[in-house]
Formats: sequence, structure tokens, C-alpha cells
Amino acid sequence: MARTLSMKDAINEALDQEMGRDPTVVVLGEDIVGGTGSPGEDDAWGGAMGVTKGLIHKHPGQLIDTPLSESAYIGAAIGAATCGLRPVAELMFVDFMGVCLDQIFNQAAKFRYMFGGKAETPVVIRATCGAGFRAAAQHSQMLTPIFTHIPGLKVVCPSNAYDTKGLLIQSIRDNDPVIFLEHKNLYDRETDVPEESYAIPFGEASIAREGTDVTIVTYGMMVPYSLEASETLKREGIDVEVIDLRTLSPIDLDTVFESVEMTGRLVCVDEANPRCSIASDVAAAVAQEAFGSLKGPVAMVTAPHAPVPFSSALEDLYIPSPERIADGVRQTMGERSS
Amino acid sequence: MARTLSMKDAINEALDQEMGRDPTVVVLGEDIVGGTGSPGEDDAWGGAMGVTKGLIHKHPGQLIDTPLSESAYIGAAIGAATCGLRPVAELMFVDFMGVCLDQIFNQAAKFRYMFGGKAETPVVIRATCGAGFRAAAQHSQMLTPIFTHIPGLKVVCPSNAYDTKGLLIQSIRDNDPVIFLEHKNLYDRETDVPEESYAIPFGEASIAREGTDVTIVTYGMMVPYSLEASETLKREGIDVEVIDLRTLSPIDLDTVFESVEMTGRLVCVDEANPRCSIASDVAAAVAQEAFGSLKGPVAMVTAPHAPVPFSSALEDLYIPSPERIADGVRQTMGERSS
Amino acid sequence: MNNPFPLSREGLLTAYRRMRTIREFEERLHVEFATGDIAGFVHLYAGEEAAGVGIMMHLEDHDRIASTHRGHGHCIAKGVDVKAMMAEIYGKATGACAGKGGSMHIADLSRGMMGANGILGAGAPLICGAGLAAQKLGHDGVGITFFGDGASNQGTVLESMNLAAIWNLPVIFVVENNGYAESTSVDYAVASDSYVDRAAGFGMPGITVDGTDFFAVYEAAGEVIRRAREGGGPSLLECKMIRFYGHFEGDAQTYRAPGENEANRQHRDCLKIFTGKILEAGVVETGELAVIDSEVADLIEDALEGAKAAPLPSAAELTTDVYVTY
Amino acid sequence: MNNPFPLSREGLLTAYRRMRTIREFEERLHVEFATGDIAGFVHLYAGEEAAGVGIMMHLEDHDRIASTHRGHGHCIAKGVDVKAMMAEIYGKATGACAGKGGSMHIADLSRGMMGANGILGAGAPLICGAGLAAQKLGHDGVGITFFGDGASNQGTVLESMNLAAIWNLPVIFVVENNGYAESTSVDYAVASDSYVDRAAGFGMPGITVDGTDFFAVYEAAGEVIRRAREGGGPSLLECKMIRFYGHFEGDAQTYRAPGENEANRQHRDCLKIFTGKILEAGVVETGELAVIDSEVADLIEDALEGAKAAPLPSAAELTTDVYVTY
Ligand SMILES: Cc1ncc(C[n+]2csc(CCOP(=O)(O)OP(=O)(O)O)c2C)c(N)n1
Ligand SMILES: Cc1ncc(C[n+]2csc(CCOP(=O)(O)OP(=O)(O)O)c2C)c(N)n1
Ligand SMILES: [Mg+2]
Ligand SMILES: [Mg+2]
Repeated sequence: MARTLSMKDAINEALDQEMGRDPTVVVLGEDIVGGTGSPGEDDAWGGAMGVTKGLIHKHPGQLIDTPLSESAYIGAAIGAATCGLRPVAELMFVDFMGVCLDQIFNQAAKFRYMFGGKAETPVVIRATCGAGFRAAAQHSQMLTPIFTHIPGLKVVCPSNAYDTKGLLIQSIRDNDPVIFLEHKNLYDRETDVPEESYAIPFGEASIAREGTDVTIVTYGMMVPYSLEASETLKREGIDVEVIDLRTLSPIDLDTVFESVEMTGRLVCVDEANPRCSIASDVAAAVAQEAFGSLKGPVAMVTAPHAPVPFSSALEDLYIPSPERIADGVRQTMGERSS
Repeated sequence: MARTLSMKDAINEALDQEMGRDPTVVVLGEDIVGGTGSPGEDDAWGGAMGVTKGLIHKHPGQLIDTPLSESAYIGAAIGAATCGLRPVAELMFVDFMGVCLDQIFNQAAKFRYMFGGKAETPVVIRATCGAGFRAAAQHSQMLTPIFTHIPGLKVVCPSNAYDTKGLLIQSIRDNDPVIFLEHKNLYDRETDVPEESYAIPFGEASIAREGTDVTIVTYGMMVPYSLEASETLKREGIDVEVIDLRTLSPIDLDTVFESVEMTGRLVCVDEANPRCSIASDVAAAVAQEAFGSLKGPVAMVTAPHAPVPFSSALEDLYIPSPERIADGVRQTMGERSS
Repeated sequence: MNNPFPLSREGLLTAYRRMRTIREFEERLHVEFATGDIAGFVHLYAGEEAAGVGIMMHLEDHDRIASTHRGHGHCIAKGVDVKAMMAEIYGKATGACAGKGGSMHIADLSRGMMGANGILGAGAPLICGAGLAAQKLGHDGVGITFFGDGASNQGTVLESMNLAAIWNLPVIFVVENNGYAESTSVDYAVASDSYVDRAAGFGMPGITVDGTDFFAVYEAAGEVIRRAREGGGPSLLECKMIRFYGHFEGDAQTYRAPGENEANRQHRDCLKIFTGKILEAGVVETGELAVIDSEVADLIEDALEGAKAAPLPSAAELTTDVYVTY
Repeated sequence: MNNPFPLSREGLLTAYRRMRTIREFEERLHVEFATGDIAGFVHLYAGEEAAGVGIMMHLEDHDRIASTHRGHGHCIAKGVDVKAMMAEIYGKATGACAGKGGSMHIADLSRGMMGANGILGAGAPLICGAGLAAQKLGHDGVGITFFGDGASNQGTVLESMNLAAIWNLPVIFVVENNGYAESTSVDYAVASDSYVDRAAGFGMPGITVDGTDFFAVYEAAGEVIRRAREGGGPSLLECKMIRFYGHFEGDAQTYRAPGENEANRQHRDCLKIFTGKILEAGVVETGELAVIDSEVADLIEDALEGAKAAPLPSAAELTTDVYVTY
């Protein structure tokens, strides 16, 4: 019988299995064990969201709590990756990238190229991302386009527990620096997840829903939302194909092009801000490479060009909703406008 | 008789005039005066490129050399901007943003929104950008898409001395945080620049060359390169319109759409890396808003998805050249492919 | 009547009112949070009141503070409107930030409060800017940045200490050392034995005080603030203190020793210590404090009711105030 | 023959050869740069040789260093191939980084050289990683990060000192204090009077030595490296030194006192000081040094000729090695 796991537990299992398989895998971050130096229980937190809870007892010595110095410990993870370890560093919220970005984008991302191919930096940087937690402007961002822009990084943002396990295992085994973004509002969602270890290759989108009328290209939290929109649209007689990119860099454009060739209509859905986004990236690629297949304008459904607001009333409007996604799709169903 | 100035001198003049006009304008950065605390001459550097040379003698007390602590002094400029100063902080190379990005993107950019409209942060962050200096991967980046992605920032990247003076004056007078990016390979290029003070409003692209067959949308160093390509293409009978965006955020899409409506063909040229770039941003906007005007696929001419290489042999290939731009244009001249 | 304290009777009562207001505000939030009515991350200042108030008693509106994720106490001590704060925490249109900021971003520049901050250490560079502005504009304002023991290891804080020292800025670096960063002990995370040593490494004087003792804080803060105002440059002030609740609401606190919270409440409650002293000295009477207590209770009750009843922001607000000019 | 030095005759000659190689390399680059043949930013280590070599004499290939923008000396002292370095500076396919890195990014992980770095202070976190790896993999390797007086104010460096101390990492923080950051004086930019104080603020021992005195550096480095290897944790080592040339090639150096460079060359040339001592003690003879000098001159000449003659990278290289796997 199939076993279900939450995305949170899938991450825990992936880390557990990889640490068990390879003693050079070390996990470090703020309170990822918890209680270090404190008088109470050890394993007191397992990370701010409890994702790494319980691992320290299975792999003592492979998990390390860090001080609140992201440049130092993320940089240390990167340096250690060039010295024989395979570190998985947790950045509690991706919003904190601003205090440690240099180590990620000028160091880890560029070593191999700058050093003429003579470096390998097998580091994974895990971070939570996304809105919907009432966590306001500095704890709710996607920032996926920023990492995707940077050559030398691989960028992963899974939409479900099954993919999460397989992609995290791949990330740890991969020899390039990987930014692994976990949407906090997906943490508790469950899917079937096999117990055995498995890796999902990078650069392979998955077709979350097959359809023939319109192609939605998206990732992360917007995958379930797009699926929800598709159900609504189905009742209106619109048959939507939903492509889950899974990895943003590398990106699987072939799957996108194939789908658009069939449907002729494209809606790019992105929880990130709109300018220079994943949505615009995909829309532009199609306008360049698959223009001839398009029956009409592409649509983009994204967050507005604004920080994430705190108030539930505003945050609910901020996040692209299944309704707004459905509207985007309906918009593309008009005939070619020219 | 018209007076010509280099872009470097145009910046110097804009700072000079604004500091003279308003004593709350202060300029700070590393070695922007030079020689502080040292036994030799003061005004020893005027910044790494000599841009601020001579200003300290005209405006003593309004220029401040900083220690090599970008988070601290860029953050101080931001904090001071909320306390009645109008600081212009120099980040020597935009590539150094990784050590101070939090202050820019989570603080300056978000204050006004997070505080419910009750903050003004009139700060300008000047930085050099761009390749062609044989300065390798950590001193040659554009990074324009990263700042453009972030709501709350205004992003300027001028292509000539005249615009530079007017846009820098506007940046200093503007009450929002402005990222002002100066392409180091444009510094010595001269244009006519009026002596009197003038401001160029944000969000108004300029048509660097009128043409009817194809629209090139670009900015910065790629403007002169696109103009060069246009001259070549003219001899082939292709009449190119070149749009210089000047400000990337806000962006003047109306001018882009109008031009594409006329030409039906779009080439987006960007010195930045391709993924989630300004090029893809503009291409996507057109595919969404002006799709009906397009006669065929858009083309994008950008740097490759790679860090900037050191060797002249590689760097010359890295930067989109007039030849590659011309190729991009030729590509769009084929008929609609569908 | 003999007053052995460095504050007048009125001063003492003002300090008490502020501390009591913070305590009441936080205790009520703790209860309300448990009902599920309050969203997001809420970090309570209860137990730490003497530090914020002891320092802020020396400040005027033209003095600036840069606060932390645990900012309610700093806000109240600096004079931010309590009702606007409460409404903000409830995400309402009448909030201090029109509902857009929430607990972690309450600000009121008109009162010199530059914002709570969701990014550890981020206030340190900003407050250097406040100090720089005071210097350049020629007024005697000072800037105070608060950060916890955990945040004291952020590069931004450390860079700013050096910057403030070489520019001789009127800035105070206040370490609110409550012994924990989330679940992690300060003994593990901070390498030096003493923050005074760390201050010395950046060429500035440092003082450590018992942050549960209002008077100790008040006096030390008075000294470093006076020095800063007079052009004597920055200082570091470490307040050793107690956080009564978890890191944020919802924290099970298993990292604490058994009985730790109870012992703290009993022996190290800064408010009890303060009232004990002023009552014992006979400078104020129990009845006076009781009046304040009931006024404060009413204020917080009002604030809560007001916040609950207030309207949510309208949809149009979603995209306003990203920029001053568009 | 009586050898009063802590190194054998061979050790002394090796040290001399390394310092001489750096000096020759840099002096030749200075000349070649002026011809316009060399592109980009070039920061010369001439004058500072005793520090890099004095430290690196204690290191093996499994020890790691993280260098700076002024990295040629560290590379040579750590054993990076001089010809590959020169070819790299000329942007050639035969360069240490296949021409993709240039002067500011020369690296050779096989020799434990983790790279020159264009970002000030960036090596400090990276070297903590090297120390962590040594700890976890259970070998006795140490990590040394170099940074200048200017870069000593970077948050990354300061955070890393705390991290190294609390994790007891086998890491040494070497401040190469040449008195200037570009044109700006260390006296202006660094708040504390002494780097030893700064080290104390992060709970680690610090030593200041005269970086123009090879033996002073060698002994102090020996001590802190030994301690680190034996599990005694990190230290800070400040070397006070002289930069003979400008910040980068092309710097007019008007910030210096008149005659400063000449006086430095005359009285504070670490190479002259070293040879003076070993010759005076009679441990080596002038002729031996002359042989090394001419061998080194030949090596650098070869390296230069090789670099000039080498092919540029091919166009296909533009997009290779962005990733290990695509
Ligand atoms: C740059 C950054 N890193 C991590 C966090 C997550 N975080 C928020 S509060 C906190 C603990 C702070 O501890 P401390 O500074 O001692 O303050 P306290 O909560 O004890 O008042 C952490 C790790 C953050 N907000 N910003
Ligand atoms: C983060 C960062 N800020 C600024 C620079 C520009 N920069 C390169 S070298 C240098 C001066 C460094 O001085 P110091 O650390 O004393 O080293 P030295 O050049 O004296 O060896 C500066 C400001 C940089 N490369 N990186
Ligand atoms: Mg704390
Ligand atoms: Mg120096």
C-alpha cells in the first residue's frame, strides 16, 4: 500500500537517507538541531519549522547548529564543499539571502568557471520561500528569479512531497551548487512518497495535468493553485495542461514548447514579482522559439510589483489565486487579436 | 556653441550642482575623496575611476570616505535618507551588491510599503556595471535584472553623458531609492551636455534612432552597439528603430509597444545574462500586450548563461557585439513562421 | 519625602506606566494569540521591559531607535501609539502601518522609531545613518540600535560598530542579551566572554548591566547617551535580561531547564523588582500603581477592542505606497 | 657552521627562492603592465613577500589558503605553478584557470590554494569551511585566510572570526596590514588601536608581528599553526608590512608622503632584511643567492615568454565549465 508523507517529512527522509549513505553529507543551519548550549532538551527545535527534527540522534556529528551569521556559515558550507564535504546549509527564509548573497553568487556560483573547470562545489542551500504565512514583506518572498538569473547556480522549487524527496536527493548528489526552495505553505501537504531512496533528474518538467486547450507553466505553490483553476475551467469546457517546471535552472523548455505547439495558448503563473520573473522568462522563450505555435497573446499571472503585505486581506489578494489563474486562462481563449 | 562632456564628467557635474543646490546632499563611498588619514595629498583618488575628483574642495563636509564595509555605509546612507539627508552612496562595482543587498532590497526598497506609506527614503546608490574592462567575473556584471525585479527600487542605466547628467539629477531629487548604474565602458564617451542643471523624468524611454522595419529595445552600453548594428543594417536596406529604455524601473513600455505596432518586429538586446533578464522582461511584455502587432518571433541578444570570462578572447565573445545584434535583427526579418 | 532615585516621582511613575503598558500589551497578546485570532510571527518583549524603558526614558522624538523582530516594547517605550500598534498586529487599516507591516515592521518615524525589523542586525547600519544625519544637520539627536545576543554575530552589526567608532557617531549599540537566540544559547554562539571585549575590539567603551534592574539600565544608558550627545562617540551597552515567553508564540521551549520560566517570573521579574524598590523607599504608594495598572488595563482593552473592530485594508491598498512617486 | 635560525640551510634557501620568485614575478609584471600588454586589474605583492612566505613555509598541500585580490605572492608561496600563473594573467588557454579567471582569480585546489578573490573578505567564510572539513574528515590540515587592513572591516571577516572561535576551527586569520586600503589609511578606517584587541573581542588570541621580518612571521605563524593543528583553535596574526607599488597598476599614489616609497625600498625591504641576516650569520653565501637569483630570473623570463606565446582560449570555452553537469 502506498505511503503518504508531508513535504516536510519528505525533506527529513531525504536528508536522513543521504546522511546515512554518505558520511560527508553534513547539515548546518540556525537551530536545525536546536538547544545547543542550552540547559534543556537537545534536538529542541529541528529548525524553525521542525523539518530536521530527530535527525541528530540518527546522525550525530552530521548536523551542526550555527550562530546567526549567514555569510559565515553559508560561506563555510561552500568552502567545505570544495574540501571534500557535501554540505546542506539551511537559510531559514530565502528573504535572508541579502546578508549572504556574495558567498552564493560570486563564490559558489563562479568557482568552476573562474578557476577554469578545476573546482567542484557540491553544496545545497535549502531555504523556505513564499507568501501566505502572514509573515510580511521580509519573510514571504519567492526570489526565484534572482537565483535563476545567476549562471552557475541550479535552482529547484518543488510543488509536492514526492518531487521534493527525489529532487533533494538529486541536489545532494549533484556536484554543482543548488538553491533548493521549499514553499512553506506546501510543507504540510501530503502525497505518496516511496520509502526507498530515489533521485529525480534536474531539467525535467513534469506534466501535472494533461490538457489540450491551454498550457499553464508554473512551479511551487502555484502548481496546486493552477490545478484547482483547471478544475473550474474544465466545467467551462476548457481543458488545461499544467506544466510543473520543478527545476528553474536548468529549465525544461522542450516540454513547454511541445505543449504550446499542441495548445497554442500559454499562461505563465508565478508567485514571484512580475518584472524579470520566471513568468516573463518562459513567456519570452516561447515568443522567441515557439512563436509560430501561439494562437494569441500569452498571459502572465503573477504577484503585483509590490512587497508582500502583512494583512490577510491584502496578502490573499497578493498571491495569485486559482480565480486569477482561471481568468488568465480565459483571457488567452479569445481568438488571435490581430 | 555646444559643450561636450564625458559621462564621467557629467556625473561629476551633476553631483557638483546638486550638492551646491542642496546642502543635505552628501556623497559617500570608498576612496571617493581618497587619501583620508594618509600622509599625502587629499582628494587623492576621487573614487576608483576618478569620477568624484575635485568635488571635496568645492563641497567640504559633503563628501565622506568610508571604510570597506558596504553593509554599514550603504545602510547608513539609507538610514540617513529617512532622517533628512539625501545621500548618494557609491558602491564601487555593482558586483559587490552581495555583501550589502539586504540593506537595499529588504530595507530601503520596502520601508515605504511596510510602514504604510509613512517613510521616504531619498537615497541614490551609484555603481559601475558592465563588461569589457578585462576585470573578470566579479567586476564585470550587469545585475540590472536583479534590481529591476525588486519592487520599491527605481533602476537607472543611462547610455550617454547627456542622459546621465539629467537622470542623476532626477535620481537625487527623487524621493524613492534609486539604483544608478554606470557602465564603465561608457565613462569616457562624450556627448553634448548643457552646463545648466536639468532633470530627465523616470519612465521615459528615448528613441535613439528612428526606423520603421524592426524595433531594438535596449539600454546602457548596448545602445551604441545597437546603433552601430543599425548602420550596418541600413546598408542592407533594413531600417531599425532603437529604443533606449534609460530607466529599467519604472519602464516605459508604451514607447516599446508603439514602436512594435509600427515595425512588427522586436529584438531585445541585453548585456545581462539571459535568464529572467531585461530582454526577457520586455519580450514577455510585448508577447502579452502587443502580440497582435508581431509579424514573427521576437529575438533576444544577450550575454550567454555564464560568468564573465577574463581573457580578452572570451570576453569579446561574451559581450553582445554589433555583429550579433545585427544577426538578431536579420533573424526577425523572416516572415511570420506559422 | 526623601527620593533616593535618579528620577523624580513623576519620572518613576512614567517609567512604571510604560513598563506596565508593555507587560500588559504582551500578556494580552499571548492570550489572544492562543485563540488563533492573530496571524504571523509574534515575538513578545515581556520580561525585558526595564531595558527598553530604562534607555528610552532618556530620549526625545528627534532621537532615533532601530528595533528588532521583538519590537513591541521598544515601540511603546518610544511613544508609538498603542492602539495603532494593536491594530497593526491585527492587520487592520487603522494600524500604525495601515496593516501592511504587522508585528515585525511597526514603525513611527515621527516618534523617532525607525522600525521593528525582520532581518537580524539590519538596524545597526540604519542607526549609523541616523547618527550621521544628526552630525550633518547639526542637532544633538542620538541613535540607538537594539539587537539580541544572537544578532550580535551579524556582520552588519559588527561593521556598524567600526563605522560608528571611526566617524565618532552619536550611536549606542544595545545588546539585549536574554541568553537565547531562538533555542540556542549565547554561551555557544558568542565567542567572547564579554561584550565589553567586543566593544574594545571596535575601539569603543562597553558596559554590561543587569537588564532586569531598571535603575542600572537607566544610569548606564544616561551616561552613554550623554557622552554621545556631547560628541563623545558611540558605546556598547549590554543588558542581561529575561525573556518570559518562547522565542515566538507557539514555541514549546523544551530547550529551557525545567522550572526556568517559573523561577524567572518569581525572582527576576524586572517589573516586580522595580515596584519593590520604589515602594520600599516610600517614594510612591501602592495605590498610585494600582491606578496606573487599571488605566493601562483599560487602554489595552480598548486597543484590543478597537483593533478587532477596525476595518481591514481595502483592496486598492495592495499596490499603493510602493513608491512616493510613480 | 652555526645556524642561529629556526630553519635549516635548505629551508632558508627555499624561503629565499620563494620570496625572490615573488619579487621577480611582480617586478616583471610591473614593467610589462606599463607596455599595455596586460589587461585588467593587477595588484602587486612586491614588498610583502616575507609575510606570505613566512607563513606558507609551514604548510602542506592539504592545508588550505584563501587569498585576496593581491594574490600572486600567496599563490607562489603555496606552490602554484608560476608559468600557469603568468599565462593566466595574460588570459591564455594554458593559464592556471584556462584564461577565464585572470590575476584576481588564480586558484589551484590541488595545491590547497582556494583562489585569489575579487571580493574583499570573501575568503574568511570559505576558509572556515576548509577548517570544518578538516575537522569532519579527521585530518590535521589548517586553513589560512588572508585579508588586508581595509578588508578587516568586512562583515564576512568579522562573522567568520566568531564562527571559527565557537567551532574551534583550525583556522588562522592573517591581517596583511600595509597601512593602506587603496588610498585610505588604516588609521582612519580601523577603529581599534590593535588587532589583538579585535581578536580578543572574538575570543581568540592575536599576535602582531613585523611583516617585513621573515623570521618574526615564521615564528609567530609556526606557533599559531601548530596550535590550530593540535586542536587549539583559531588565531589572528597581524603582519605589518609595506606595499612597494600602488594599489593597482596605474595608481599615481599621491596619497603617500613624499619620498615614502624610496624610504620603504631602502629601509624596509623584507628581502634585503632577510638576506642581510642570513649572510651576516654566515649560514649561506652570496654566491648561492646569486645562483638562485639567476635561476629565478630565467624562470620568470620563461614564464613570460611562454605566456606571450601561448594560444588564447578557443571560442568554445566561452560556455564550458559553468556547471559540472548540464
Ligand atoms: C538575518 C536573519 N537571520 C535569521 C533570522 C531568524 N531569526 C529571527 S529572530 C532569531 C533569533 C534572534 O535571537 P536574538 O538576537 O538573541 O534575539 P531574541 O529573539 O533573543 O530577542 C532568528 C534566528 C532573521 N530574522 N534574520
Ligand atoms: C567587497 C569589496 N569592496 C570593495 C572592493 C574594492 N577594493 C578592492 S581592493 C580594495 C582595497 C583593499 O585594501 P586592503 O584590504 O587593505 O588590501 P590591500 O590592497 O592593501 O592589500 C578595495 C576597496 C572589493 N574588491 N570588494
Ligand atoms: Mg536572545
Ligand atoms: Mg591594505
